[in-house]
Amino acid sequence: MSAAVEAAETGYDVVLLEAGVSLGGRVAQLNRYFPKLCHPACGLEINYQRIRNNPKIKVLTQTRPVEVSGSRGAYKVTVETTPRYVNARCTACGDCAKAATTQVKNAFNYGMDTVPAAYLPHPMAFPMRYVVSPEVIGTPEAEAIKSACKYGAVDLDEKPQTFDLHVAAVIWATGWSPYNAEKLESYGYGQIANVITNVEMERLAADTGPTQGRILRPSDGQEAKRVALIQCAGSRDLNHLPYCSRICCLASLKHAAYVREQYADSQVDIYYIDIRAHDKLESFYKKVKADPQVRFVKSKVASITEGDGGKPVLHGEDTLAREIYDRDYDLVVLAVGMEPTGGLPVANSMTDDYGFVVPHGDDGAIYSAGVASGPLDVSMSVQSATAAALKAIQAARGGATA
Amino acid sequence: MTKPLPQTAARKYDLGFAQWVYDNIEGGDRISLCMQCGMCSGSCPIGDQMDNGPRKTFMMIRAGMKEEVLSSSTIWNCTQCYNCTVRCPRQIKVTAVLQSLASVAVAEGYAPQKPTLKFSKAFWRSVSWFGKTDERIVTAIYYFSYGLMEGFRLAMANLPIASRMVKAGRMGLLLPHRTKAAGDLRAIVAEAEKIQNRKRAGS
Amino acid sequence: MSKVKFTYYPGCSSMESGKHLDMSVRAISGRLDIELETIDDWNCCGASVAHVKCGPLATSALSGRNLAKARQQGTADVISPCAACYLNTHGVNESIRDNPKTREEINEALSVAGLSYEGDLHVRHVCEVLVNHVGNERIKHEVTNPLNGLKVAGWVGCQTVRPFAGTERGGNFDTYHDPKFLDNFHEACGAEVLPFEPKTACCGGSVSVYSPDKTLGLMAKILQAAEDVKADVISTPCPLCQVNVEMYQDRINKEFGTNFNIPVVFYSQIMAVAFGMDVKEAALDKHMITPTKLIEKVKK
Amino acid sequence: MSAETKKPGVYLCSGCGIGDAVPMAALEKVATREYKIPAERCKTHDYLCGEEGLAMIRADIESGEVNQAIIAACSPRVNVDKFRFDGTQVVRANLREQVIWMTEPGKDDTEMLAADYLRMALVEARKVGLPSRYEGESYSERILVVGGGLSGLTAAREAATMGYEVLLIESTSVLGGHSRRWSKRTPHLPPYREPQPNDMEELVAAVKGESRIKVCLNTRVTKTSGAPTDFTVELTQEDGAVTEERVGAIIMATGWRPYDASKLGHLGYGISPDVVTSVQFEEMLATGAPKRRSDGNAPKTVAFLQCAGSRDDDHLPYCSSVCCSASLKQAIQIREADPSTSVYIVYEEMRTPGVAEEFFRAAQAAGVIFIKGKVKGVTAQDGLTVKVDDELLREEVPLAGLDMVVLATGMVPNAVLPVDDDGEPLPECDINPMSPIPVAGYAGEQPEAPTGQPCVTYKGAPILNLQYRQGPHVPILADGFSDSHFICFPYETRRTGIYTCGPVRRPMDMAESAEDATGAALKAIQAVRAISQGRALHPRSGDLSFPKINLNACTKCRRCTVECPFGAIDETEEGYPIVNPTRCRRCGTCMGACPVRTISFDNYTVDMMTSMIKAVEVPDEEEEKPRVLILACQNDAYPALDMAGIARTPLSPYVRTLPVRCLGSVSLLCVSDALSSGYDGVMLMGCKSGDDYQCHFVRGSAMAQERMMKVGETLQSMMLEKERVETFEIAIADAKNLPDIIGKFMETIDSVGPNPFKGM
Repeated sequence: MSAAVEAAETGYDVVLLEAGVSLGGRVAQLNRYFPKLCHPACGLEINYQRIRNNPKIKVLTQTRPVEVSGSRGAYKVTVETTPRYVNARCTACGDCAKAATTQVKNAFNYGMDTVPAAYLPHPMAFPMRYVVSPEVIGTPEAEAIKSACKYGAVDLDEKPQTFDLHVAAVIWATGWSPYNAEKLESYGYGQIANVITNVEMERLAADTGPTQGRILRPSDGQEAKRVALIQCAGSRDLNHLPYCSRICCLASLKHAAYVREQYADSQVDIYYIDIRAHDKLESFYKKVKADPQVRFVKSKVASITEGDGGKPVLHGEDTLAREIYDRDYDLVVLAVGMEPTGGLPVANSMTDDYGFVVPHGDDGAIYSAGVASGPLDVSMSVQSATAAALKAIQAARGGATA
Repeated sequence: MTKPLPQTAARKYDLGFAQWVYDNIEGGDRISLCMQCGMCSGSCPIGDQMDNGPRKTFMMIRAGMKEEVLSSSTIWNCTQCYNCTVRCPRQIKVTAVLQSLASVAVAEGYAPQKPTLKFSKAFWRSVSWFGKTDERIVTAIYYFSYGLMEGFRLAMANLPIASRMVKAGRMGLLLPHRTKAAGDLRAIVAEAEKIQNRKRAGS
Repeated sequence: MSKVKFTYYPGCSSMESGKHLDMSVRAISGRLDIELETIDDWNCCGASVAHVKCGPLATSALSGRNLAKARQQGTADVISPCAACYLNTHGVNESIRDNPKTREEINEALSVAGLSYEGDLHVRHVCEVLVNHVGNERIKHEVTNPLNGLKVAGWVGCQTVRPFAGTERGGNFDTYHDPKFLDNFHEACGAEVLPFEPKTACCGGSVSVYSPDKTLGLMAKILQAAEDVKADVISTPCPLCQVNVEMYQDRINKEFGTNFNIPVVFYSQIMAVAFGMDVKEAALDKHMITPTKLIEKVKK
Repeated sequence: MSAETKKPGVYLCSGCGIGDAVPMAALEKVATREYKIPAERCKTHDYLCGEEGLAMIRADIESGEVNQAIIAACSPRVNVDKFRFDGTQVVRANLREQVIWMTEPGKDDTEMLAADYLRMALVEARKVGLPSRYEGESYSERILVVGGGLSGLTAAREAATMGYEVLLIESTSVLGGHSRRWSKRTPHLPPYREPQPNDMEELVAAVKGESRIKVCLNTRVTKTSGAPTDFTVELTQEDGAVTEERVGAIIMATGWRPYDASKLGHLGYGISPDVVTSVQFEEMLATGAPKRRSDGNAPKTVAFLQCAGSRDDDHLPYCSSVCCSASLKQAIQIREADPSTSVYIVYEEMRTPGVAEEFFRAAQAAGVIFIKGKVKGVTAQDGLTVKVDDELLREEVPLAGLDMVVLATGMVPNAVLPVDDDGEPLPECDINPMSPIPVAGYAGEQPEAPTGQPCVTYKGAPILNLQYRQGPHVPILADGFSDSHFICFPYETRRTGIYTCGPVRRPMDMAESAEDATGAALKAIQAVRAISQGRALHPRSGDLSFPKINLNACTKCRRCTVECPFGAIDETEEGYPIVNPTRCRRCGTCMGACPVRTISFDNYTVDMMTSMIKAVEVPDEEEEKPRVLILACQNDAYPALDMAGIARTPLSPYVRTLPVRCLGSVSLLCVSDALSSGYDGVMLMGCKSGDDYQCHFVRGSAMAQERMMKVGETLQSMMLEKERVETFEIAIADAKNLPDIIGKFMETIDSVGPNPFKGM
């Protein structure tokens, strides 16, 4: 989004492709940002407005590129759309949702709760348009959903489409997905209910999340007051993600703040290898560290088992105390790392070993921005998006390469 | 060529020992990659019974603490469950390193009266006599290596087990099974030891 | 499926404490079209402690001899039912294959007995062969006596899966912490598979043999978990696991005030019973703690 | 467009359940009877945003019947594209999200709410003007880049590649800055493992060879006056020669300087010539193998001490970010040059974020020894000895016999020119990074506030020496950096058309600086383009309106000049305000500040706001239907109310919401007019203020709070209770809390009773 608005506000035409049902990406699913603890919705609203007010940006959701060919200044991008089963006639009145009887997993809340099979992706969704879940297509329920719409917006016959776009430059801003915590076998994610991931923690703490913002144990809905945050869950690990995901330390500091803001008698333990509160973010680390109810344990947790009452028990070595521990908690949050979105039609020569898109050394006009280019935080992502926008419009202008 | 183990350093963080370990120990080449996360020590089933644990052992290697490393209990208490090896985020062959350090400790005379060593010696007796490990003989030699009286005490403690094993048909009372060409095997092993010693000496 | 020949390395435990593993593996392999040809005049692999006394090369030479003998018998894959034997043989095989220096040194040692080996065999664990070569469907197909109602705690232990199960060279047949193959075997046999948290917990391995004081607690935890889920039997693929947890139960009961009496069997014995074999064929008479519930399932 | 030429058309949508909840005929009557809209220009449609509905509106516009469309339907936040009719002004009334989705259908109160919003829209349409753009005399699109290091060179090259003329100023005699002296750079390309060749020479050559870039060496900016697209900069050369140049936008890429090592005596600086800084060590590497200064021999044992001056409350409180990677690079280089050299890195946290982790592993693989611990002291005994508390061995160890010690000194931003004498003004940091985090409470005693310097300030002269009423400095935020305060908008600047990039903004390495500079170049280009078309920059991108001051009524109170967060308003010698429209970001803070409503925008005036407020029908006291005015920030509080509607959260039907550009634009007159026309209370909803402020106009909600403190006097003079007016900090995410917040306020109003001005 940032690259698109920056290029468009400089006077260039932009096609913004989004594979999902709404713009906003992972940021829309965050509760707050570090270090200000402000809500991402604020910047999202500004950017949505910038897009709404700018006719130079054409937004295509549920659309992904499948092939890119051509060269600098003249690329052909073949894209594929997936059906939403709701067309532009939708007013977001919500009558379809009332007609839906099936509940489907709520992807916005990482499946921690459900939504009706006709749903608005989230309250701030852009476009503000409902989606009919493919799960009910072909059932009588779908017909009921269709007939509930007064505006003829439900189109059950929508089919995937393929078409070509012709552009001067391409920016990959395809972001990331959280590392699959089930691959961290010894942490029991998926088996121990009270072991969750950091992205789930964001939803748990968000007012629009499954618990309306209260940090509760998934197993029984009890208040989670003893919380362990496990760093490098997958990151900095040659068996998983070899790189450091950069944001997890700071996100966990923020999660400590979430818990501490809710419960006066809470205790948060952060298990870490190195706390990477780089640059001015150091002050955020200092502030969280000053709280006597936030403890830092330099230890990569070895394994988690389920103890009495569904309490996850952490096992490992406290390296600074040289002590083997078994400690139980109400809730354990795995700070899983960022994995670049895969399956992009990008030449191997343009990606690094991890799948980040790092074009270099050629004279094409294919660029990357944000986490597609490496593990970056929000601010750095926008910075890289702004830079990518300039490189892209240089190509559109027909300027020099370099 | 392999170099002999360096003399104990006069000061901490002398890199002589660390470099020797990196070059001469199975899996040693990756020890320098250890980031001291504690995954290994935390994963160890009997980690709470080790004086240093693998993680600290690696730091001690880098600090040049040869004496402390080779005389620690850590290298003798590895159960070889390989949890540390498969979980190490830096893919250090922790199990292999500990095993190799133990053999270095023996070779360098740092390991008096260690149960593992005794067990290992008993094991070798059996292998060199019969080509196979005979559990009865290994156990007996092992227990008696503690001295006659202590041997009896230990053996008696396990007597109920032995008698039940015999009953279960899993411990014979006859002569041990033998590898027919046990002589060949002894020769091979002797030759291998010779090569090993040559390596250790040659520089 | 036509019969496939493997060169079989039974390992020392097959002679005494792990006889019943060897016997039952031989019994089921015939039914699964696996032909086992034992390495002629095999010797010990060095197990888990040999290196301590004599160093790595001498230890490697032990497996080197076995491999050289196996190679003389042909190019069939070498398989072993014992985790430690597999680990050692596999490891030595790889270093002979990949490391020219080791290859040279071992061959120098082997030459005194007129042997040589270049590392061109493939060493595999029996369980991996059952997963990748035989497959569960085939196992299911052989079941004539489904073990309905037999409650099995599948205990994989350590070395069967670590450190190779998840690697290409280990056949990529399962994962390290929560592997599924053993439960799948039991399920194929019609038994009731229990959730068993210490699935890959360590019994103390050889440390249990010489310093059981350090490891009895580990074994007690495993037994407790089996008791908690009301297991009829604990089933394992590892001979050392089997003998440790069977043999130390009395001592554990004494030290921890418990009252365990849980039989520990091999998956291969369970398969043998499910394939319709009798107590002798399944070697169920070789236990210190009689697996009564399993014996009850034996087809009359 | 004057009132006479306006031909408003009213389009009511009965879709989405509006028609079911509210009698449309009653609404039509409001338009046609009360506001005299001819019946043929007041139409109801059951699907206004559908093709048929839009065609209906378009037909009216094309026929010339209508030139102003009043859309009473959904929230102005949605369907913006559909209800966009070029050349026709659109006014929206939010009957869906903020009426029928939060109140009970069919009730009188709901109808009254809908009718009031329609009235407000009708009044807005009457009062609003079509903004005419600001026309300057001529526009300079030339870009000034201050600083000829990596960031400045990159920004200059990137802007020139886009076809823009660039003026590049460098205070020293060479281009390239610190980076050019690097022997190698830390890796930024896959596989990220090896130090990479320094390509600065190529960049310098590229800039020198670019005809659109004019380079001035040995030159400083001594004065900057004017405004974006029309800045005049005074340049002074070393020899004293002074010239003036005209530029359109400015990129400040003044970089960093190493922390003064003479303050690092506790780390041994000064005790031996062989204790050097990483910058000094780099210079040695660049000229060949490092040599001991004491005897000229190559060092065989070297220790790097990390965080030398950084992350230290007595020195730099922040992490300088690049030092870990820089030391790794230097350590690898020494090990590569001579593998027998022992290299130690003493660190507290190894910070190699992102793919730099690969570089950390490379250094480990190269045999560098890492020691985690605090350095307790450095002495010149046994060669050099570093005493470390090794936290992983848990013992204090002397690292003895060292040939060299390298201090990884931190980065100090060149946000000001360092000066020696004390006579220079001391710029203040705007942000205290140590402002506490909210905590529910403590199980035990409350701990002391975290220690640390709340603000780093540096003595120094301004870099640009802005001739602005708001002072000569580009604002300096936390820790002395000239950064943006917004996570989502790293280029959001408080001096329009002036962008900082590189390490003056945040500690960053070469690759990131280059990227940052590229981004800044785009922003500068964007600025000159937009401004020469009269359009506003972020966050009100594209807005053509700008403040106009009727100087005849001005009292010279200077509030507008003082409060403008962007320094857009200067003063004449007589004390009158002069607006620099191209510096303006259109927040309206000046309008809110002006006590005599002499400041207005074409489409946003105090008169318009108060008229809209007064358009609401206030029921008599006997009806017991209180009225509360909500003045809601357009960016956060207003969407929050929408979100509450989308979630179908029931809210009081007695509130009437007026969206405002920023709470800072709210004049006290809005509040007093509301109260004098019978509203029982006023809620002002703005963004978070304080150190972690979220107001994109910097001090909007803070200003409102200050002004409302003063409203007490006004209320007193009106004999009203001060509880009737309250400010709130509302984020979009607070949607869920709105019923509670509004409910509590309604209770307060109930308890103080009805406004005695009702019906007067």
